[in-house]
Amino acid sequence: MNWFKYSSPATFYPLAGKMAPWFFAAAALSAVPGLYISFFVAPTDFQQGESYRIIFIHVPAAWMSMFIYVVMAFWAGVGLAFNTRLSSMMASALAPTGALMTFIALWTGSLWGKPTWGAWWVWDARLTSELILLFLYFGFMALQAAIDDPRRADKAGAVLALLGVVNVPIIYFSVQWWNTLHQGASVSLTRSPTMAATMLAGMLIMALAFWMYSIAASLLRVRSIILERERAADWVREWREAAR
Amino acid sequence: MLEARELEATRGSATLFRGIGFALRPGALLRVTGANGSGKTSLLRVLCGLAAPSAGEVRWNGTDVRALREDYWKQLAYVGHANALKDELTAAENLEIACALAGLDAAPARVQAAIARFGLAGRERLPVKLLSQGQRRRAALARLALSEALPLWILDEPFSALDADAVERVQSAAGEHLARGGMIVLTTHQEARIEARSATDINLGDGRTEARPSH
Amino acid sequence: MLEARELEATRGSATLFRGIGFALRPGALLRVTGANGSGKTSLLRVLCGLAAPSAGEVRWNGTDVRALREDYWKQLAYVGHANALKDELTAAENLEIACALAGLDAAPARVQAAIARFGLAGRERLPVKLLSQGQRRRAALARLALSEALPLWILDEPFSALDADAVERVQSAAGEHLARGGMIVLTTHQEARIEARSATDINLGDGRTEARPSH
Amino acid sequence: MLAALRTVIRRDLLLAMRNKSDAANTLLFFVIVSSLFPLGVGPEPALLRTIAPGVVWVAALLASMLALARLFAADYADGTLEQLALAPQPLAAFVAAKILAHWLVSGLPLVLIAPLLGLQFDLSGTALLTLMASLLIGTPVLSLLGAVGAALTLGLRASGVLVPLIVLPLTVPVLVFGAGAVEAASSGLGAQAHLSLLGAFLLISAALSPWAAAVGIRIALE
Amino acid sequence: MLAALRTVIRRDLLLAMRNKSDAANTLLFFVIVSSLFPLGVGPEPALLRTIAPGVVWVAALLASMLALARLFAADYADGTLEQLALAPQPLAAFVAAKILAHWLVSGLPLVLIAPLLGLQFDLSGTALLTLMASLLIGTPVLSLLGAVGAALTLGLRASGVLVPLIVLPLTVPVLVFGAGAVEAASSGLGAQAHLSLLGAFLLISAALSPWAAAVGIRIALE
Amino acid sequence: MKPRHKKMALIAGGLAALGAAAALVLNAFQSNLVFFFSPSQVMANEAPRDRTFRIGGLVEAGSVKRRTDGLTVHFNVTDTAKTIPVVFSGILPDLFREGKGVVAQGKLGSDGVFHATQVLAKHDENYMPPEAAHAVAQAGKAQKTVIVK
Ligand code: HEM
Ligand SMILES: Nc1ncnc2c1ncn2[C@@H]1O[C@H](COP(=O)(O)OP(=O)(O)OP(=O)(O)O)[C@@H](O)[C@H]1O
Ligand SMILES: Nc1ncnc2c1ncn2[C@@H]1O[C@H](COP(=O)(O)OP(=O)(O)OP(=O)(O)O)[C@@H](O)[C@H]1O
Ligand SMILES: [Mg+2]
Ligand SMILES: [Mg+2]
Repeated sequence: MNWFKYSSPATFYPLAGKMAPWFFAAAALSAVPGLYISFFVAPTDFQQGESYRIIFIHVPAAWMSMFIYVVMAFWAGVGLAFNTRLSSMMASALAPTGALMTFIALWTGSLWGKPTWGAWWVWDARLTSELILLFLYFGFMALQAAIDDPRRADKAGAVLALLGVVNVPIIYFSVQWWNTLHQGASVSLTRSPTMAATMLAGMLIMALAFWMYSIAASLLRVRSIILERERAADWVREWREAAR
Repeated sequence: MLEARELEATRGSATLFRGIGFALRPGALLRVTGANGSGKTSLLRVLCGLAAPSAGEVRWNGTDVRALREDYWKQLAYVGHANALKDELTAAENLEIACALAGLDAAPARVQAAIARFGLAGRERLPVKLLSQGQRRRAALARLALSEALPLWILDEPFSALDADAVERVQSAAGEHLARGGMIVLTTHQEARIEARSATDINLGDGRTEARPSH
Repeated sequence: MLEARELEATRGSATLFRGIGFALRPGALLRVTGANGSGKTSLLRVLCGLAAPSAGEVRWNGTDVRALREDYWKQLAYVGHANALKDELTAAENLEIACALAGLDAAPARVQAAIARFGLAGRERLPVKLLSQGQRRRAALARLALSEALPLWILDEPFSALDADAVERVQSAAGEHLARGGMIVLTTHQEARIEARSATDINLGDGRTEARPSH
Repeated sequence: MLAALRTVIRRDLLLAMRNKSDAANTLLFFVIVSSLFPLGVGPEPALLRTIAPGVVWVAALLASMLALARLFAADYADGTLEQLALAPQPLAAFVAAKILAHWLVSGLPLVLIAPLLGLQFDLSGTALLTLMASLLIGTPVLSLLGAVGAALTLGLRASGVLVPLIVLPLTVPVLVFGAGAVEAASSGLGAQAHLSLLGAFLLISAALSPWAAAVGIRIALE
Repeated sequence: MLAALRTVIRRDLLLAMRNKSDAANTLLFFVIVSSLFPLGVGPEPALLRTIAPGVVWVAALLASMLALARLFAADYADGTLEQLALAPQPLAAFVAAKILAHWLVSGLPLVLIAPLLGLQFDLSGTALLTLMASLLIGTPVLSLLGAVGAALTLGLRASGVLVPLIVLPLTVPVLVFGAGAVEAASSGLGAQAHLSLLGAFLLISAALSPWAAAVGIRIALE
Repeated sequence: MKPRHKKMALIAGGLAALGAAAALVLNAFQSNLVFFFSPSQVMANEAPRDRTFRIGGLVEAGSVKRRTDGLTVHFNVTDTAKTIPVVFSGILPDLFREGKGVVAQGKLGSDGVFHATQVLAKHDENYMPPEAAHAVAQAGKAQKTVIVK
């Protein structure tokens, strides 16, 4: 299979159109059992009671918020270095989903903070760096929106996205480097999880659902970006005419 | 030697020009003509290496200028639509700085001579912002009088805003440069009377392209 | 009728011109010529009432324009060195707004005609910042095609950055304006071939002033 | 004349639409600055609640000042201002129209989002309402005064920093009474006195600023 | 190459001299903003002492951000930046030189005057020294990061508000540790940790920013 | 210098800067950059005097006493090495329990009592059903490691 074939917007457009429904389906298919486990199967927590169930939204969203930023910066960097249009479009398409995930993480986190910590918000390192992540997403989107020439927008956004990557490890390790009010990691690659198996299962399945949703949403968005950017290209015109 | 091969530039969905090619040898002049908006400025920026062409390449002595970068720019004097003058400084100060940045010798006597040559004597003490439109253009072009050592000059509408006297001065400076083996690419809507051993015109017309030698 | 009496302008310690006087009647053209920096722009700004002369006065139908203010400006179309275009808007939007502000009729059809007349057809959807230098100048001048109702046009270097075709268009618009009894004051370094019943030249030379009728 | 004014307003709104980011950015700047303070000052909630009105108001002041600094700059640089000065309507009217358009685009959104920021700082319901009211009356004053500053510094290289410098001293009373209103409300005293003072400022500055700004512009154009 | 850099620095200093107001204004803005807070927040001395480091640092941040937003704007508008991009030296080196000149003109004065402001807020001797030290290390970081923002938004109409938007998130750590240093010092804890973190930021941003800004400029010029 | 050497020098310079930065960061993390201080740090005078700061640790078992007004609470915060008495009047978070983590913000009085203005619960990263927790607690009596299935 020739992968380079799909690095052209014209060929990727229909491919993305075909893949998006599958990812949406995967998201739905994992969200249903995920939510079921989260709310009906997983046991109450010994210290937090029922309120801990926010974890099933909070943690997947928080993970995705960081992951999407890294992926976005990666594609933006590829676009900057190799002048490949499609990768830059991917980066622009990921940003709103990333910002949404960040917002959800912040929002569910502070909803959760009130019953558990006794405060909606504290300025500890984890919370602050996550807030900065949201602003970085906003900065990226605002910068791209302010530039008319899409090629310039791609490149300028890429520089910003790459600079902002330093924030991601800071978010992740903040709970180790500083003593924060936010808890440390319950799930890590180096240790066995400190979480009951059903809870962990629910969380991981929900994470899968969030992941699939993010891919599907970004594919849809990249499609509309492709259409907008390439509206003058022959293939779009032909495609439009065929659709008519 | 400056060569262009199959240059193409697009803006938005429009192709400004396509298949532009030429070879410019020492002592030769290339005049880019064409209607307003035909792509002359865009072509010159591609030749400078400021913008990337959408197809084709520009070579300096056989190497792509986008790869040469600083090594190419060392040889190049570019005067664009904008004058690149600092409003707060005098013409002499502006010249000195521009030359220092381009790595040219900017001894005070030479700067004075350049200023006089472009008819700005008597305005030495004025900051550029007080000069008239045409005087500013003269100050920008005075840099050429200090750029004998740079083989390639690229000039975008050098004559705009100039009066007849100033046009004459620029033409003679250009003629001398060609005579000592320099190369010049320029655009202009006016007629330029520049002494040149060999002169080529490229007419960008309305996006359609034709290159023909005029001598 | 536009009259100037004993106008004098100084900049810093220098006197740009002194004792300039003329009377411009309907259908007449006044060409202000002179070397770069001789004071043409300064004179035009005085004639508009934007700047005050250091001596003398400008009268419109017998009254000082600095006293008339809005009543004078209502009759006046001024195109300066700067194009007065908003980069983000298209040429048509710019025109419409400029006309609405000047109290001119800016029906869409008229605006379209003005744009076509100045050779910008086909660029209607582009914001002005994407246009070339010359296309922008054309967009600024297109205002003239909608200003038939304003008796007095004051144009500072209207031909700068224009190609031959555009110069032709401006000249014909100016000729028509004069033919219907308008008045035009303009500066230019190029030769202007404008049909006029009566044309006067004022040469500001190098600060020394002479006014002589050319017909 | 009204038609011409409507044109100016429509044009400025159109320009803002073309450049959507403009309005959004003022807003975001406002939000970011209000969130910076807790970072610099430290996270004690009681302390934060005390300084909240002041911080939100200072942020509003800075945000509208920034946006204002260049109110006429673009029109000046591209020659449009010259054309406005030569138009058959009084320049002051155009200036007033420009200020109104500017406030609609960048002042009003601040007023609307302020309660959210206040919530973050844990302000009470009345305090929030008062915050909105004080901003609703106060931000137009900021726009009006800022316009004068922008006009006086037209064409100066340093205008970006000069405008705040000229205008901030004039806007101090607005800040004091604006923040004061909120404090009064949240300590249960009633903010009516503060708000009427703000209203007086609004009337005075609405009557004077457009003229002052127009004079400043004519001076810059000479 | 060094000669060319020296030329850029000399030119920018010369321009600043010709336009003395520029440097003075940043400074005055800094002073005014730090004095606004007591007005907005209220005059309680204990409260003021607590918020002093944060306020001074936020003011420094805003002041340098404002001055920076237009770091390359003039050079861009008049075509000088094009010439720099076509000069035989790497653009990043010019950018570094410009940043240095800018910091000398508008960052250093902030550092020097900060103790006076601190005195106003009744800070102790060690705290004042730490304030100066933290600003001395921190303001260059602000200049470096701000330059990237300025380069990325070159020529955009909205750049005045975009720059803070892009740059503030990156500068938040500087603010936190800068103000933190002063607080740590005045509570007798020793600011060494904070200052070394600031030093690390300085090194990293000095290594990366000029390149990023140069890339941004080339993108804008295309 | 040849261009290639120049490039090498630049890269070397950049690496050196990054290395120095890393050293500075490590140096910083060995010192006291914290959201809260432990009782041991407070006792060792590492916490600020005369101003608000946070202490964090576990609520000592059996130390919680409520005053009759129902709002004012006394308890001890311990990190097992050192203990500090805390007084707080206000609403405690639901998860405030003896033996669990807590972060309190306030000032250390001259009497050695920490006057808190805010009390936050700090929980750990363990999530398990109550029965499991019970089992763990039983096991924990025998051996100190926490095992979760
Ligand atoms: C606005 C407040 C909050 C923010 C911004 C926030 C942010 C984050 C982020 C970025 C992560 C992912 C990092 C990682 O995987 O280590 C995360 C993970 C997590 N957060 Fe939060 N959080 C907030 C509040 C809370 C609260 C109140 C709780 C619980 C009481 C909580 C519990 C968790 C848990 C259990 C994880 C998963 C840790 C892991 O296993 O890796 N968070 N949070
Ligand atoms: N996004 C775009 N879509 C379509 N056309 C564009 C776009 N951007 C620029 N253009 C066109 O590209 C051309 C740019 O031309 P350029 O500035 O090179 O012209 P020029 O030959 O130098 O003209 P002049 O003689 O007026 O200086 C213009 O015709 C302009 O209208
Ligand atoms: N402060 C000053 N002191 C001395 N001379 C000054 C001062 N300010 C401006 N000038 C001179 O005044 C003249 C202004 O001329 P103006 O702009 O009117 O010229 P112009 O005839 O329009 O020239 P151009 O053909 O170049 O457009 C210039 O010669 C300028 O050098
Ligand atoms: Mg051109
Ligand atoms: Mg002139």
